[in-house]
Amino acid sequence: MRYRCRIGARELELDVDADGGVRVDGAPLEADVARIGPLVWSVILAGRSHEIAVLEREPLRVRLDGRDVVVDVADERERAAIGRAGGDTRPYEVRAPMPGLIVAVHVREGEVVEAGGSVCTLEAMKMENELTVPRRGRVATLRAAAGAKVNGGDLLAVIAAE
Amino acid sequence: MRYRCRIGARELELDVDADGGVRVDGAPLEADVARIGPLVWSVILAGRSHEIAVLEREPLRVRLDGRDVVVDVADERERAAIGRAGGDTRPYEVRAPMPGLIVAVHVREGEVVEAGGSVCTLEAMKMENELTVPRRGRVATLRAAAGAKVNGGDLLAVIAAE
Amino acid sequence: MFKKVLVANRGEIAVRIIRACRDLGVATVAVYSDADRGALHVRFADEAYRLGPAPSSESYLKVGAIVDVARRTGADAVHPGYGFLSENPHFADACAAAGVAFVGPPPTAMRALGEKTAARRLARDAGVPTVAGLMQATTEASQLRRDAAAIGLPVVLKAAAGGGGKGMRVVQDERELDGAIRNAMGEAASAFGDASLYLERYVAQARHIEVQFVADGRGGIAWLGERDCSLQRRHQKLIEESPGPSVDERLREQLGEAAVRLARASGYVNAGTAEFLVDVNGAFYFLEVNARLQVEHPVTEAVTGIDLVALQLRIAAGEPLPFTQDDVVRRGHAIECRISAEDPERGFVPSAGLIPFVREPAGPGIRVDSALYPGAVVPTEYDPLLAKLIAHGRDRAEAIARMRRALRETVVAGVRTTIPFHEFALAEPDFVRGAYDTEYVAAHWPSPTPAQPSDGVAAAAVVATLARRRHAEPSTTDASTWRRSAREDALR
Amino acid sequence: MFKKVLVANRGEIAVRIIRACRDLGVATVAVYSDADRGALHVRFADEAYRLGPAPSSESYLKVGAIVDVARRTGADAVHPGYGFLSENPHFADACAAAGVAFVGPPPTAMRALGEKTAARRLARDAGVPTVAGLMQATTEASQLRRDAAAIGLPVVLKAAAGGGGKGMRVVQDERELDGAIRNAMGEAASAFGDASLYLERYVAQARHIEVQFVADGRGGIAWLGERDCSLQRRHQKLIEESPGPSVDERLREQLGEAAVRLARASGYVNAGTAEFLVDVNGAFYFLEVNARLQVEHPVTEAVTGIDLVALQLRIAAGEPLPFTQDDVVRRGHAIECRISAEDPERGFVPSAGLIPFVREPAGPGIRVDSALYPGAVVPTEYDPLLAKLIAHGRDRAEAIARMRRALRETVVAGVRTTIPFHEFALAEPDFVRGAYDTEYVAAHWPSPTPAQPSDGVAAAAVVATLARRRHAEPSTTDASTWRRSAREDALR
Repeated sequence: MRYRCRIGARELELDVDADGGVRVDGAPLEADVARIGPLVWSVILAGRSHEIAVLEREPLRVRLDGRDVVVDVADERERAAIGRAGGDTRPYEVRAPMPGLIVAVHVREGEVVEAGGSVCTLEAMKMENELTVPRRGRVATLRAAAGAKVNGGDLLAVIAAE
Repeated sequence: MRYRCRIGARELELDVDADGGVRVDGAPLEADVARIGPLVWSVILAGRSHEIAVLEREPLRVRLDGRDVVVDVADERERAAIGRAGGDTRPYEVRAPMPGLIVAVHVREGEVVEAGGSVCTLEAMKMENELTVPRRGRVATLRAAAGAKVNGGDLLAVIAAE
Repeated sequence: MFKKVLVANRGEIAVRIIRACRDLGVATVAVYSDADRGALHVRFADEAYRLGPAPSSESYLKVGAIVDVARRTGADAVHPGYGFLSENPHFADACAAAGVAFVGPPPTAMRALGEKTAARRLARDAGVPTVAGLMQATTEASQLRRDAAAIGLPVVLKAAAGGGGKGMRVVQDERELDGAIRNAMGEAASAFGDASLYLERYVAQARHIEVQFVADGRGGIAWLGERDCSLQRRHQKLIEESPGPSVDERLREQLGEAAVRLARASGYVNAGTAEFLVDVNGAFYFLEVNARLQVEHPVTEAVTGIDLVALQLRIAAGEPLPFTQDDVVRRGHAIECRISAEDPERGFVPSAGLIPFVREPAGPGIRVDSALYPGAVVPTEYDPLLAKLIAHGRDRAEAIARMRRALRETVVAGVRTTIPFHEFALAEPDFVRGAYDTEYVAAHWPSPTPAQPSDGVAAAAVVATLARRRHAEPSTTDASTWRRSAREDALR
Repeated sequence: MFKKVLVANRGEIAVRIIRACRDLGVATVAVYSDADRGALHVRFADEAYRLGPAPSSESYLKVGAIVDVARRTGADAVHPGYGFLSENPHFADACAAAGVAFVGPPPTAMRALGEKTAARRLARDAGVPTVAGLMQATTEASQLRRDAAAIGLPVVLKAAAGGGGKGMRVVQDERELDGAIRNAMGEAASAFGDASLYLERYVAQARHIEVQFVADGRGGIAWLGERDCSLQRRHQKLIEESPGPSVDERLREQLGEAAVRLARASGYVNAGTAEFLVDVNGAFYFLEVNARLQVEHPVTEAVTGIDLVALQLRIAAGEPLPFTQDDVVRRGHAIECRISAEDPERGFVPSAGLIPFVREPAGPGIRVDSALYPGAVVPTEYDPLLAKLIAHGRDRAEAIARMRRALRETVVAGVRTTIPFHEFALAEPDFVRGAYDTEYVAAHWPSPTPAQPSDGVAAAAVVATLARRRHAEPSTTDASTWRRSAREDALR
């Protein structure tokens, strides 16, 4: 099985064959993987020891040797599907990270938001928080309304490919 | 449901009714029980806060407010069964706590051992260890043989009621 | 010494206080909201009583309910921790009325220091330098405009009734002044029920240096060194250290002496902290007195070897200071990093939720004061502080190295935390050479060159291919996972 | 400083050494047996290499394989920890031959101190008092009988080639002598491949006091205070503390001076420990030098503020001592409790297995050096030490109080540990007043009055009724468990 992984600025291609052999960008590596607990793994790759703790899923965020990194993995079948659709077009949901008050909404439905742009401002835990989008897209759905109280997890907007 | 519990030198009778009310030796107590994790519990009994961590099962050994205690519980149905047979007659198994060498056997089959008496001496981890019985009983089965190598968990003897 | 202390707080500081009580052989009573039933402070205390639902106003701020629990349980003292009711003189009064000792300063001192311009006058009268500015608060915008003109811009508007950055505004440009006054008054009114403001000259590139002092109410007063708390974001401290890397022996003595003068002038008893700004020329100005235990007290404990919470309890129980100023010997250097449930990659937005796994650091020179445990749920209702890491070393370099090691060992799954910020700062050249001030965070974070993952990206990728399987059941060490999983993949 | 250090050990001490390396910015190479693939030291190191199956003889004792890994990875130093190869001069030779620095004394000093009667002669010649006894080991029983008669009973038979209580016998009665000689020779022959014995007068009610010293090989030598390690069971230490509660300043200086003389006489370089017996009159006698890092080194680190492992690495890298004797300032009191996988209720029989849950203590004055984690499996093949708790306080009373608090917070599920013994000792009046010697454990344990459970027996009973349900699934905080379970019971 071939995987395409993006970790920070690094992209790499991972080939895993049926007996556990690994090739990274084509180069074979000796891999020894041990699961330490439900969320903790130890991987020894060609002698280098790495500890990986799963912090969050979807997107997968792990702590790798004491650094938080987001790992974006797609196997060749998923990639083929995305490739056919032309780039990563999966819609992205903006949800309230915690209960609070929407004090301002900065976009309208149909509007295009740049990567890092703010959809709305949520006041929670006595602070104002900008809820931003990770990549450029169009506001397909907008649920956030200024003055509304929201619960953690509430859907505020859906951002789709333009 | 009524339970009979033995903890150290203390014996107490616990009545648990269907809505969670507790009586200890007949006296009603306000009980607030929270499970913190798979092995950790918090119990607030009439304002007193207790933390209980399960260390081992069968017999149940817990850490209660920083003290290791063994809790022996039987509900009224089990007690009735035991009562009919006259006291705690469940046979007790002596097993090797770890791999090692039996250097001496101190009992013969059919012999009566006092509580705390040693069945055999196991040399393991470079130390000699006496394997003792928790209550007086008769050696119903003896598997331990001097000079034998054993694995952890191996049955060495069964002690039954006299 | 007291027989039983009620701890009127939650989180790491409640655990900290319970530990001090246990060390002294004093029984403890915890109080808790519904959000904290499973919390460590509830489990570690000898007794525990529910206050009410999660919101602070219905639980940890309920003066009557807390005093009631103290009376009912026969507690002879209440320790308020920091935040919540710790600087509320009504609470101290209520404790006194119920015959329960309040572990903190007398209400008179609390009141004298609580109104910020009153505290400024007290400092001025005691001969402690204050920043140029008003000595009386006002709700008159015209008065504030006149004073701003007299002092000259930039100025800082501050709420007279409170702290924590609420109602505070830096004004650089005259055109911003009217709007800033309006905003600050609104904020102060809603936060403290009092719109009064005062203003001070803004001190640029200042260091926030504070001095820990203790007074026993019998004339015994000592100061225990300083802490540099300049590393703040929006007046919220992130990293503190002692000694201050920019503080020389002369300045230290001056600050210590000023703190003692403030303690004497306010009739202070128990532990308190005098906060100062130090400008680029080394001149210092009184800011305010925090009339309670500080979050960052452990750095002082590490350096002096004195248990401040135990000392607070001793003083409140009427004991004299067990040492004199000359007995206070500082050793080495200590740094504290606050691990909060905030996402430093998104403007420190608070984060909440279940923490399925946590690993705290340990080993030489590391202390952890924490409320974390696997299965903990971070509620949204309270301050986001989860844990404090304190590193102590022979010198600043060793303390930094140990803190970096400790941060690397730490894992908090399930919520975002300030750990990535701390990892950045502890390796950032300006911080490492001690060249930072209150403007550091705004100037340095987010980092223009984000941290690069280690050479382990391939290892993380391997785990990612495994971790995305939903059927991967929890297991203990299982070196065969990899091969089995690879075979499964091949069969898909 | 080195670029990369191979850590030739496992468990808590391997983690400890990796932490020191990380603080110094030195890369680390771990080695492991099949039993340790998931161990913390493997995960914390930068590199990790398998040595072989679990038995030490096929893994951690394989000189060739370890030196091979060092050469292959480009490690420029090897830290042996304690135990395993740490006092094996052949290993030190092999490292030297491979051009890898050995973090420990030179093989010459190791050899001079390794044969116990040679060490006694060295001490005698250096003017350090030794216990009356043989200065040459022998395999002649008749010689030992003659010497026993000359010295007078009671005597201790000791193996010349080793330590750790192997081949050691106290003989109180002449009729036991022949049997004891036979047994001790047999034990020594099988443990060390050398049946040679010597004997010494038995010192009753002695204290085991040891002195930490460091020497840089350039003339710089310092001693760092003493440790009282009298609390032993069958020569296995359980609790250590510094300073020794019975050691006054005069004795301390004498012991320190003796340690320095031994270091000089043996040409010692790096950190070492001189062990002494101190009798009831305060007279002291040299026992042996431990030419390596000791398990109990953290109590000295706590009291002096010196990182001994970092210092070992600096010395091995050729750096001079960064302090002189006068710079060594002791502060407060530190105690260490060894948490081992042994059942103190059954004669300290070793315990092994899976640890499904562990909680280590934290907070003020507590350091934990540990190899534990949830899911860890304690193997049967190695020393049962799992973790060390170190409590530091301003004085002995504070250190004891903090240790008691730490023990109470500690939970290790799945295996029996020495925690109940420590809880007993830390509250036992003789220990608390510092009145203990090497006979303490035999005289006090098992306790004739076993610890009584708290008033929480009813709470434990409630949990017992719930925990025995096999279908009770793991969950996070779930306050409704109790009621639901009660209902289920009613329906049974």
